[in-house]
Amino acid sequence: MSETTTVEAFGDGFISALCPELMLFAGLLLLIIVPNLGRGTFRIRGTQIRVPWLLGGSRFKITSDPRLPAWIASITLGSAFLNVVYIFSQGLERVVIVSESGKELLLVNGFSRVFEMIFFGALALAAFSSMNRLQVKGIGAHVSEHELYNNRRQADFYILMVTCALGMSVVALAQDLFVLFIGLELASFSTYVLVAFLKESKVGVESGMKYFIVGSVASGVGLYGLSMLYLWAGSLQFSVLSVAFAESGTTALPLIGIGFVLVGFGFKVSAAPFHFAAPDAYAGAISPVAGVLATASKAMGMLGLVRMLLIVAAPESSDGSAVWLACLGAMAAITMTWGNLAALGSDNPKRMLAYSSVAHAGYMLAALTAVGAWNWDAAVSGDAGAAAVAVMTALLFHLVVLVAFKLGAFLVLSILESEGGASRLSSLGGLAKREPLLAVAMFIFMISLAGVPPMAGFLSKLLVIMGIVRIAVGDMGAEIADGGVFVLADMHWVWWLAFLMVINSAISVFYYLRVVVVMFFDEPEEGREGPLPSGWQVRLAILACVLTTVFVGIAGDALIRICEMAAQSLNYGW
Amino acid sequence: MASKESAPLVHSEWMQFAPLIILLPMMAFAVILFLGHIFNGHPFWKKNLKEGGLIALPVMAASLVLSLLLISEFLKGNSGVDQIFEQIAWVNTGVWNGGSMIEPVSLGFGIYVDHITVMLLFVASFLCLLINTFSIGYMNTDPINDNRNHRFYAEFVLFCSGMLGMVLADSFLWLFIFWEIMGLCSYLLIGFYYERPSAASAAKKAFLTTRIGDVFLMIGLVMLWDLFGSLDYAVVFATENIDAVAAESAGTLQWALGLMFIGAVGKSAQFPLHVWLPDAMEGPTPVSALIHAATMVNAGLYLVARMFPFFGAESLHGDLDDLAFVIASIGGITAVMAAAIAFVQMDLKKVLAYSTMSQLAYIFTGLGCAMYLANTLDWHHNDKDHYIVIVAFGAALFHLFNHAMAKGMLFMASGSVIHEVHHAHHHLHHHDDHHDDHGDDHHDDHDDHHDDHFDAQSMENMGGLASKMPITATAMLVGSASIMGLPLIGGFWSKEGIIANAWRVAQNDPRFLLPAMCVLIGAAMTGFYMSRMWFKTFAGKPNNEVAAHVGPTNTWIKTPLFILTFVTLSSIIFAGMGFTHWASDTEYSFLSERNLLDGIIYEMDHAFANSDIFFFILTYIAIFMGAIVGPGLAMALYGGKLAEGEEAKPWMRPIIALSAWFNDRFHFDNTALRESTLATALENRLYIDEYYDKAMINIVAGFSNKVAETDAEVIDGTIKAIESGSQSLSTIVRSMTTGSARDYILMVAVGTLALFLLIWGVA
Amino acid sequence: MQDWISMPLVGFPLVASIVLLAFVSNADDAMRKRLSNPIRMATLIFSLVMLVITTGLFFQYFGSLSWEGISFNSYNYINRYNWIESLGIHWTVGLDALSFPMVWLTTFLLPVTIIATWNEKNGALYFPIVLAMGGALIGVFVALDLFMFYVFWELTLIPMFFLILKWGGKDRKYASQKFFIYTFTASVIMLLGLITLYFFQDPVNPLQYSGSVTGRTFDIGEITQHALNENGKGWYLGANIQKILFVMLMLGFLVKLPAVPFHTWLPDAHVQAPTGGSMLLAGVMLKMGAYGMFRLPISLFPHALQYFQLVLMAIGMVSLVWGAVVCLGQTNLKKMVAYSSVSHMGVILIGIATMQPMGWAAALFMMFAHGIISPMLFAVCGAFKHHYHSMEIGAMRGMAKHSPWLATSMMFAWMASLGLPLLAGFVAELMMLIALWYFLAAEGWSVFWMVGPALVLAITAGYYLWSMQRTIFEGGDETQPPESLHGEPVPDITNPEKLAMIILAVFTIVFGVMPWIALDMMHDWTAEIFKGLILPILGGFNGGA
Amino acid sequence: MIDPALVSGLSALMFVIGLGGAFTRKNAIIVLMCIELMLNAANMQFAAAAVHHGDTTGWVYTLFAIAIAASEVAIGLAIFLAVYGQHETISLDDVDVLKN
Repeated sequence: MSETTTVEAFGDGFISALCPELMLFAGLLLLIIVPNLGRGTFRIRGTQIRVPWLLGGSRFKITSDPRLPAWIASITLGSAFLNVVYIFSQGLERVVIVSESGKELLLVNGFSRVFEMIFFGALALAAFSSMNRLQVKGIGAHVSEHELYNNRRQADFYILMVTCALGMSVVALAQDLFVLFIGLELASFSTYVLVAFLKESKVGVESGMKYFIVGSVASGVGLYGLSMLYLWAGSLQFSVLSVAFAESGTTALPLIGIGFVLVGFGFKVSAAPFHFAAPDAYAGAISPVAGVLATASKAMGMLGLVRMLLIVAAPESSDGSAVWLACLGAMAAITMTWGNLAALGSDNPKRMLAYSSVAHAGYMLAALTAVGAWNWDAAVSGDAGAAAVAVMTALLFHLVVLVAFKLGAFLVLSILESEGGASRLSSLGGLAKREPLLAVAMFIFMISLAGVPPMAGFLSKLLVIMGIVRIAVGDMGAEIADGGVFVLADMHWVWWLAFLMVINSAISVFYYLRVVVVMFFDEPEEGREGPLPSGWQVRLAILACVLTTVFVGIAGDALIRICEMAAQSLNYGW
Repeated sequence: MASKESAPLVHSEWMQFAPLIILLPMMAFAVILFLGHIFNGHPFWKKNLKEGGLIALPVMAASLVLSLLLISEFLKGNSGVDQIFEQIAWVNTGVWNGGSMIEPVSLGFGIYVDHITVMLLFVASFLCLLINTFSIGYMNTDPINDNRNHRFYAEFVLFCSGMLGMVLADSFLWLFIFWEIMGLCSYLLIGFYYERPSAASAAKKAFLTTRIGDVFLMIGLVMLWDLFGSLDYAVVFATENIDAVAAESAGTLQWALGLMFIGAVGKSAQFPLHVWLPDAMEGPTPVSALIHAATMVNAGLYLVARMFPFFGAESLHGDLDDLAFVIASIGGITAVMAAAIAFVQMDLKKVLAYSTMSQLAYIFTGLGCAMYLANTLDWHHNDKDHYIVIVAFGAALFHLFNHAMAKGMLFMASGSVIHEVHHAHHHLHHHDDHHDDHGDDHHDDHDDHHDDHFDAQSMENMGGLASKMPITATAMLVGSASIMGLPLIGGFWSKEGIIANAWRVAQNDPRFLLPAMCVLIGAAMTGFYMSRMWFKTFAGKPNNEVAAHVGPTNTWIKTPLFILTFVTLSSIIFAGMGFTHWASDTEYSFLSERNLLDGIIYEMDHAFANSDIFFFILTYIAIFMGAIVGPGLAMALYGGKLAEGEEAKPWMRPIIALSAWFNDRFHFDNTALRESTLATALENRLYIDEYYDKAMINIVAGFSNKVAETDAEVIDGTIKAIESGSQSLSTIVRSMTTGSARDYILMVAVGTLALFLLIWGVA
Repeated sequence: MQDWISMPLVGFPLVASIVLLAFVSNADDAMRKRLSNPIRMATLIFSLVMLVITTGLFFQYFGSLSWEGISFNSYNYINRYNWIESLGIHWTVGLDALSFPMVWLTTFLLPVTIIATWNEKNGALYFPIVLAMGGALIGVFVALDLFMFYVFWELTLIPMFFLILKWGGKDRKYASQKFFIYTFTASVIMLLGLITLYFFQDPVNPLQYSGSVTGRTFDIGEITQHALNENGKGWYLGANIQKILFVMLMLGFLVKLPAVPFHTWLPDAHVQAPTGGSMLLAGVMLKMGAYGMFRLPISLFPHALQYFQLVLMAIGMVSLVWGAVVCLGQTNLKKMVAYSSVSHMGVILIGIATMQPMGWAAALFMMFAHGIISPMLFAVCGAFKHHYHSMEIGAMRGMAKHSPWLATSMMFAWMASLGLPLLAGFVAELMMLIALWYFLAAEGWSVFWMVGPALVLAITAGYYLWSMQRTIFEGGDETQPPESLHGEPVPDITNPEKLAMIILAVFTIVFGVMPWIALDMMHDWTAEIFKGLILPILGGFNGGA
Repeated sequence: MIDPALVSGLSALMFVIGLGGAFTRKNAIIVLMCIELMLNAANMQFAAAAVHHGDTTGWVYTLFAIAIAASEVAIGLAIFLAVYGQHETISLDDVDVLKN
C-alpha cells in the first residue's frame, strides 16, 4: 500500500487525483452548452455587425440531433470509467484532498476508486442504452428521430445523469460525513427527477413523487442523525468521529445518531423497512433509470453504510460485538426474506427485479454484518484482518458484478418497454422466438441473479457466503486441533445469516426461472409477435453486461484481486 | 486380481467341451432369433429349416452327445465329485468381518459333475432333444404358429441352455442364475400366444409366483453364503466346512435351507405356490411338456436334492429333521390336493398338470423322507442304515427320472391328441364353411365356428381315439401306467420305494404319518384320475363329430413317443442296474453291486417278496390302491367299448374290453357327487387362486394405491404446500406495499423508532 | 504421461455445444431445419470421439495408467491449472476408479442418446444441448476441486432444464421448474456445507495456502488427505461439526439421488422430460448423488457415516420399498419407470449403509448398471409415447404384434431392470443382498430385515409384469389399435431407435455376463478406501495405513 | 444566550412533529412542509452544536442544509405539479396506481 499523499484543493496532483470527477464536470458543461449551439449571433450594439457567438438561434444539424446529449453523456461517463480502470492498471495511490484548514475532505484510494468504477460504469451503460429510449409517445417499434424528445429535453436527462455521477463520486470520496451527505443529496435529487422524468405518464410522476417524498423523509432523518453526531463530537470528520467512538462510543447520543443515519442510507440500499418506495419507483421509472437505482444508487448507499459503520462506528470491543450489529443482522435477515417473498408473487418483471434488488440488499447487509462480527482482537482472530477483508472483498465484488447482471436485466426490459411496456410477465413471452440472443442474455442475467454457476452472480454470492462463514468459523479450526469440542451454536450467529441467504437463494430461483420459462415457453402477447424495436446501442450495452457476467463468473480472479485491494485500502489497520 | 482365464483341469479331451453343452443352445438362441427375424416368411426358412426347428435340433443333439460323453466319462472314472473347470472369477469383491482385514470374495462359475448332475443331465438333454423333435411336428403344422415359430425355437433352446446350465453349475449361485433364465423362458413360452389375455395372465402368474419363491431362495442363498463364505458346492459340501457351521449355527443353516426350499416350492409348483402350473398350460403343448412337466419343475427337486449333503452330514445329525418333515409334508399335502383337483378337470392338459404337481409332491415326500433318514440314522457307520438312506434317496431320484420320462411322453401324447382334434375340428369347420347345409345338425354344440368356442383340449370333445391314434394311445397308456405305478412299469419301482420309505420314517417319527398317509391315499387317487383321463380320451365312443374325424399323427410326433414308451417300459432295467444306488451316492457305481440280471431279480424280489412283513403288506396295499381301486372306479365310470367298426391295437383291446365290462357291471350314477360342494370346490381349485387374486387386489393393490396416494398427496403435497404457502405469504407481504406514500413514510418512521428504541435499550 | 487427457472430456463438449448453439441461435426456422442434420452428425461425431477417448483410457492406451489398484485419494491423469487463485480454486481434474466408470458411462450414453432421439424436433438446438449436458456431467465426475465440482454440479441443471422445458411433455413448465428449484435448493445447502468445510479443512495448519484470500484450498485431494490424517486420530473436525457437515452434504446428494422423501421431483421431471433428457437424467444425473456421497461425505467423514449408518440404511430401505410399492400403483408407464429408479437408488443407499466393501462395490456397480439399463427403460418409454401418443399403461395392447421391436426392447429392458441374472442389474442386487446380510449379521439383527429388500425383487417383478401384460401382450385383435392413434397405422420403432436399443441391450448383457470388466476396478477401489479410510477407524487402528 | 441544550430539545420536538406529520398528513404539500420541519430541526441542532462546540463548521453545515432544503422544495413542488397534471390530485393516499 502506497503512502498517503496530501493534496490541497487545486494544488499539485489535484487534477490527476480527481481526474474522473473533473472529466465529469467538463462533460456537464458540454452537456449544458453544446445542445444550445446554433447559428445564434450577437449584434454589436449600434452596428449591423453580427458576431456569431453560436449560442441559440437555429441550431446546427448536429447540435439539434436528439442523440447528441446521450453521446456526450456516454462519452463523458465512459471516459471517466475508463480513466478509473486505467488508474487501477497503473496502481493505486492514496491521495487525501484537504481544505486550507487542513481538514480532510476527500480521500482517493482503492476503495473509492472501485465505487467510482461502479457508478460510472452503471451510469455510462444506462446513458448509452437510453439513447433511443426517451420517446415522445413512449411506444414505437421503429425509433426515428422524430419520435424522440428534442435534444433539450434529452439534455436535461443526461445532465441529471452526470450530476448523479458527480454526487455519487463525492460520496465515494468524502472524508467528512456532511460532505458525504451533500454528495448523497446531489445524487438523490438527480435520481428523483430521473425517476419522474416521464412526466407525461401517470406512473412516471407517481413513482417520482413516492420516491422523492419517502427519500426526503429518510434523508431528513439522516440529516438529523448527522446533527446529533455533530452535537456529540463537534465535528463530522471521519477521523475525528472514529477516534471519538473509540473513546466513548457507547453512549446513547452517538449511537442514536448512527441509527438515524442508518435510516438515511437504509433507504438508499432499500433495506427493509425503508424499501417500500423502491418497487414503486423501479416500476414507474424507465428501465435504465431503474437499473441505475438498483445498482449505482444502491452501491452509494452501501458505501455510506460501510463508511459510517466500519470507519466511524467500528466495533472495538474485543468480542467483536457492536451495538449496531444486531440491528443490522436483523435488518439483513428481514430484508432478504422480504424481498424474496415479495418477488415470488410479483407479476411485474420490473417490480420483481426491484424486490430481487431488495433481497440482494439483504445479502449485502448480511456481509456487512459479518464484517462487524469479525473478531477484532487480532490475538484471537489471528488473521490480521484477513477475514474482514475477505467479506469486504465479497461485498465490493457483489456490488461490481451486480451492475452487469442487474442493470443488464433492466436494459432487456428497456427494449420491451420502448415497445409498449414491460409491466407484465407475459410481455416477455416468446422472447426466445422473437430475438433468441436477447432471451439468452436475459436467461444469463436471471441465473446469475439466482446465483447459479458459472455466472458472476454465483461467484459473488459464493464470496459473500464464504466471507460470512469464515467470520462465523473464526478460529474454531485451530481450537478443534487443540482438542476443543464444538457444536453448531458455537459458531457465530452470522452463520445463520449465511444459511438464510442460502435458503433465500433457493427461493429466488423460483421467480427468476419463471421469467426464463415465460421467455422460452410462452407465446408472445398479442400484437407483439413482430421483431423488437431496433437500437444497437442498448444491445451493445447488454452484450457488455453479458460478457462481463460470464467472463467474471468463469475467470473472476482479476476482479476479486481488485476488490481485495480496495477492501484492504479501506482501512490500514486491517 | 483373480484370473479370468479358464484353465481346463480335465481328465479326458471330451470334458473340455462340457461348457458347450450350455453354450451351444445359448448361441443357437441368438442365431435362431437373428435368422428368424431376417428370413421370417421365407419359404426356405419355413419348409427346409422349419423356422429354426432344424437349427435347434442338431444343437440339442450335440448337447445330448456331449452330455452322454460327459456322463460316460463320469461313470468310467467313477469319480465322486468332479469340478471340470477352474472357476471363472465372475464377481470379485471383499467383505469385512471386523478386524483389520478385508477378506476377498469371489463368485465364480465352473462346472461340477456328480451323480445327481449326471442323472439330471441325461434327463434334461435327452428330453430336450425329444421334445424338440416333437415340436417340429407339432408347432410347424399349426397355421396359428406361422411366422412366429422362430421365436418358439429360440426361447426353447435358451430354456434348454438354462436347464443344462443349472444342472452343470458348480455353485448354488449359478444354479440360481440359470434357474432364473429358465423362469424367463418359461414366462416367454407361456406367453407365446401373447394375444390371448389368458396366456398373458398365465405367463405373468407363473413368473410372479416363482419369483416369490425365488426371493426366499435368494435370502436363503445369502444366508448360506454368510455361513460358508461361498456358494460353491465344493466349499459348501466340504465336510470340514459343514462341521464348522454345524458347531456354531445349525439353526441358521436350517433356516437358510428352509428359505431355499421355498424357492423350490415355487419352481416345482407345490402348495401353496402351485397356482401357476395349471395356468401355464396356456403355452404351446411342447412347452407344457418340456417345461412344466419334464424339466423345469424338476429344478426345485434338483435344488432340494442338492441339499442332501447337509442332511447327510454327520455333524448335523438330528439338526435338520424339522425341515425334512416340512419338505415331506408339503409334498404329501400337495400330492393329495393336486390329485383331488385332477379328479374333476375336463381339460386334458390340466389333468396332466395336476398330475405333475402331485407326482412332484411324491418326489418331495420321498426326498423329505430320505433326508429325515439321512439326518437321523447313523448311516455313516452303520451299513444297514447306509443302505436304507441310499435307497430312500435313490427312490426319490428314480421317481424324478421316471416321472420326467413318463410325463414328458404324456404331454407329448396329449399334445398329439389335441393337435389332431384341433386339426379335425379345423377340417370340419373348413368343410362346413363351404357346405353350410351339411353337418350342422350333427354337432349342434359346436355349430359356432369360432375356434374360441371349440376347446380342443377338453376331454368332452374326445373319446374312443384308441383306434384312431394307436401310437399315441399306447404311449399314453404306458405313461399313465407308469405314473399310476402299475406293477413292473416305470414309476412303479420308484413309487413303491417312496411309499415304503414314508412309512419307514413314520415308524420312527409319528409326525410323518401325515405324508405317509397322503402318499398312500394319493396312490389310489393317481390310479383314478390317470385312468379316467385315458378312458375318457381313448375308450368309449367318440363324444362328437370332431372326435370321430381325428386321424393319425405325423412322424415328428410319433418318434419321440415311441422312444419314450420304450424308455418307460424299460425302467426295470434301470432299476436293475442299480439306479437308486448310484444316483444317490458316490460310493456306488454303475452295476457295481451285481450284474443286470441279478439286479432285476433282486429288485423284483425286493418289491414283491419283501422279507419285512410290514413292507410286504404295504407294497400290496399300495398296489391294490394304485392298480385296482383307482382304475377300477375310473373304468366303472368312464370305461366303454369303442365305436362300431373301430378296433384298437391288440395290446389295448383287453384293457378297453375290461373297462367296458367294468362299466357295465359297476357303473353308478355319480351326478350327486359331481354336483357336491366338494366337487365344485375342486373345480374351482379349492378357491386358492381366488383367495390369491383377492389378496392381490385388496391387499397389494389397495396398499400400493394408498402408498401412491400418500406419495402424491403427503410427500409431494408437502412440497406443493411449501410452494403455495410461499405464494400466499408473498401475497401478504406484497399487500403491505399499499401504494400510498403515507404508509411508506409510516414504515420509515416505524423503522426509525425501532432503531431508536433498540439502541436506546442497548446503550 | 498424457495428463491433459481428461481436460478435453469436459472442455470439448461444452465448447462445441456453445459454438454450435451460438451458430444456430439466430438462424431462422428454415435455416435451423437445414442445419439440424449436419449438427446432429457433428454432435454424434463429437460424442463418439469422446467415447473413443474414454475407451482408450480404459484400455490404458493413454499413458497406460491402470484402473485397478488405484489407492484411495489418488488419481490418474491429474491435470491442474490455476483458476481463481485468490480463492485457492484450481482447475483440477483427474480420474480414479470411482469416477472413471461414470465418465465412461456418460460418454457412452451421449452417442446412444443422440442415436435414440435421432429425429427429435428442433434438432439444431437439441443436439448441442445434449452435448452440453454431457460435458457438464463429465465435469462433475472429473472435478477434483470443490468449487469446480459445485460449478459443474449446478451447470448440469441448465441444459436439463432446457431439455425439459423445450422438448418436454404437457406439464413441462411445472416439471422443469420443480426439477430446477428442488435440486437447486438441496445443492445450495450442500454448498453452505462445502464452504463451512472449506474453512474447517485443516485445523492444524489453517492458513496453508498463501495464494488465496482465505488461506485455504478447494482441492478435494488435499482436503481428503487432511481428513484422512485427522480421522485416524479421532473425529476429524470434532464430532459435532463432522455430523453437521455430513448431514448438510448428504442432503444435497440425497435429493439428487433421490431418496424418499426427497424424490418427488423425479417423477415429474421424468414424465415430462423428452426421451433424451430422461435417458441422461436417469442414466447419469441421478448417479451424481451417489458419486458425490462417495467423493465427499464418505471419504471425509467416515465417523459420521458410521454414526448415521442406520439412518442411511433406513432411508435406503424406505426408498427401495416405497419406490417399488408406488410403482405398483402407477398407471403411467414413465412414472412407473421413474419410481423404479427411486427404488433402485435405494439399493445404492443400502449398499453404502452396509459399510462393507462388497456393499460399496455393489453401490458402484449399481450406479453403472442402472446407468445402462435405465436409459433403455426411458428409450422404450419415449418410443412408446412417440408412437402411441400416450403414456398410459393399457393404451396400447398387443405391441408384440404391432411393434415387435419395441415389444422386444421393452421386455428386455424391463427384465434387466427387475434384476434378471446375467443382465447387469442382477450382479449389483445380489451383492447388495449379501452385503446387507453381513450387515445384519454383524448387528445381530434378524433375517426378517432381509425380507423387505428381497420382497422388493418380487414387487418389482410384479409391476413390470403387470405393465407388460397390458402393453406387450393381449389385444391381438387388429381392429383394436389404441384410440390415441386415431386410426393411423401402428408403427414400429425407427432404425436409429433400434440401433440404440441394440447397443444398450448388448452392453447390458456384456456387463451382466462379464461384470468384472467394470467391477474389478470398483472392487479394488472399495477395498482401498476401506483399507485406507474405514479400517483404521472401525477395525482398530493398527499403526500403519 | 440561549442554552444550546434547550435549542436541541426544541429541535428534537420539531423533528418529532415533522416526522409525525409526514406520515399522518395526506396532502403532499403539507408532507413537504413536514419534511422541511425535519430538516430545520437538524439545522437548529447544527447551529446549537456549533455554538456548543464553538466550531464554525456547524454554521457552514447549516447553510448547506438550507440550500439542500431549498432545492428539495423546488424539486418536490415540480414533481407535485407534474403529479397533479396526471392524477389531478396530490393526496398521497389517492396516488396509488403502483402498488403491491
